Amino acid sequence: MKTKRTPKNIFVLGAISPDSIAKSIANHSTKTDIGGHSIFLGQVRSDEKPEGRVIAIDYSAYEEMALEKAFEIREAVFAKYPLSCMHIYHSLGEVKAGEICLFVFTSSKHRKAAMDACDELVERIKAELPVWGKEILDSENHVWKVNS
Amino acid sequence: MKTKRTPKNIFVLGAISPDSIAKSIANHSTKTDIGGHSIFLGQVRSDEKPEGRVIAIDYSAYEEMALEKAFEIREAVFAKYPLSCMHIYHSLGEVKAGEICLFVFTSSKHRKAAMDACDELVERIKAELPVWGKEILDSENHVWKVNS
Amino acid sequence: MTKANLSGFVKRKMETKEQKITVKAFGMIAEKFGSGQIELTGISTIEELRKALFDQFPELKNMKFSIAINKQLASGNASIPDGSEIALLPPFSGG
Amino acid sequence: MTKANLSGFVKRKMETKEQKITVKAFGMIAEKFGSGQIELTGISTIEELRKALFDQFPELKNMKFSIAINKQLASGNASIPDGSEIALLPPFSGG
Repeated sequence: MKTKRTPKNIFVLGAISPDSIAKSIANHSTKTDIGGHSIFLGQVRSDEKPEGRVIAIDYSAYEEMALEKAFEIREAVFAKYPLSCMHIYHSLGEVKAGEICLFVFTSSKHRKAAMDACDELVERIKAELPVWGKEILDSENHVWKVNS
Repeated sequence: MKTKRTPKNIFVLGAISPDSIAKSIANHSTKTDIGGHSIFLGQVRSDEKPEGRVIAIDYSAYEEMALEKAFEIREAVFAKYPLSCMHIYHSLGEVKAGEICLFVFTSSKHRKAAMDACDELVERIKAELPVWGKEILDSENHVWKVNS
Repeated sequence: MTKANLSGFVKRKMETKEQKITVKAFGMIAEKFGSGQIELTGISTIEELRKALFDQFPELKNMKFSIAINKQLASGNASIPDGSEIALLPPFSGG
Repeated sequence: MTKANLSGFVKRKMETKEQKITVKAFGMIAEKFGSGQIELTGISTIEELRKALFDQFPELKNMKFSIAINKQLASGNASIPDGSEIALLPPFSGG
């Protein structure tokens, strides 16, 4: 039985806390058809740039487009893999070095689908969501993040 | 600078709690060269078998051999991928349906290494660690788990 | 009046009306040109939009960006419907 | 006495001494045959071990299992050093 899914908010203000990740995991304990969860967490790195050391990233987004795109990606990945659940959270605003800025969470009966879906989601999120990271430096300059 | 690693215990008694996963994630916030974490969680499924419905799995292991093997796998995966951290936890004893029995956690500067290493660890853990799951059924029978 | 004539008439009428679009900027483009939005009239294709933008903001010529029309990435010389929301999108760097 | 003679003498002495090994069972094998450990003497290869086990526990013939010698999976007809810890390992099903 398929339920109609509608776009939902993926953005959270500031860093994603380990506690909220734990809550999200715990919420799945009633879904006893799940055999494997795959999680990806993006963490802000304190890279050394010629202009200074990164101490935080300030994220901004074209929110309406990002939510539409995220929904499109969700639907495509749900159609491709036999998943029980899928959750995507991305930070907006300032996230300090060492804090979590991206949380992608897939669950499936068997591990392979969860893992492959999670990998694909992360790649698509980085490539296709209109989100920008401004790297705040300890020199009080900033540089715009470039995804590899 | 490489530090000599020695075998460490991977076994925990009973289920792995979401809170302990959150603590493990939070412990990495001081490692600001990490850009991505990949996590796999195995969760006990409540499968329907001809003999009854699975309500828990009782895990046992040839512990000494499993720890040696886990160490061998760790070293091989550390040698293959540029990882910052790697953690493996597996339950022993009874884990109820819906609870977490396996927690594999890899961290790296860039996401790809963390993801690939995590996938490889999970496959190797399932195939190579001398661990056995006895599926406890609601009929008070049990069957021995078979990995696919 | 035949049906063909009527639709011809309507088409001519629309062409004479100046269409209005909204342009938003993001990321490093917003930083350079302000994060508010501007309104442009008389622009109905991506080519016309680029020309108008480069006239007004010459620095844009040296910046890499995609253009979205109503939240969909536009390719080539797509036409821009009246009332569209246009977005100037530097390379994404989320995650 | 030459060196060669000495080592030949030692070898003969060791062959006459009956070697002792410990056998542990796990998983469904432990369930069937007990999870304690048994000691076997006079066994120095995997083939000899299998024969001894099948004589004592005929049901084992119908079970799939690997054998570890001192925590290393043994293949083919490996020899078993004196004092070895042998483990009977049904297919792994961790995770």
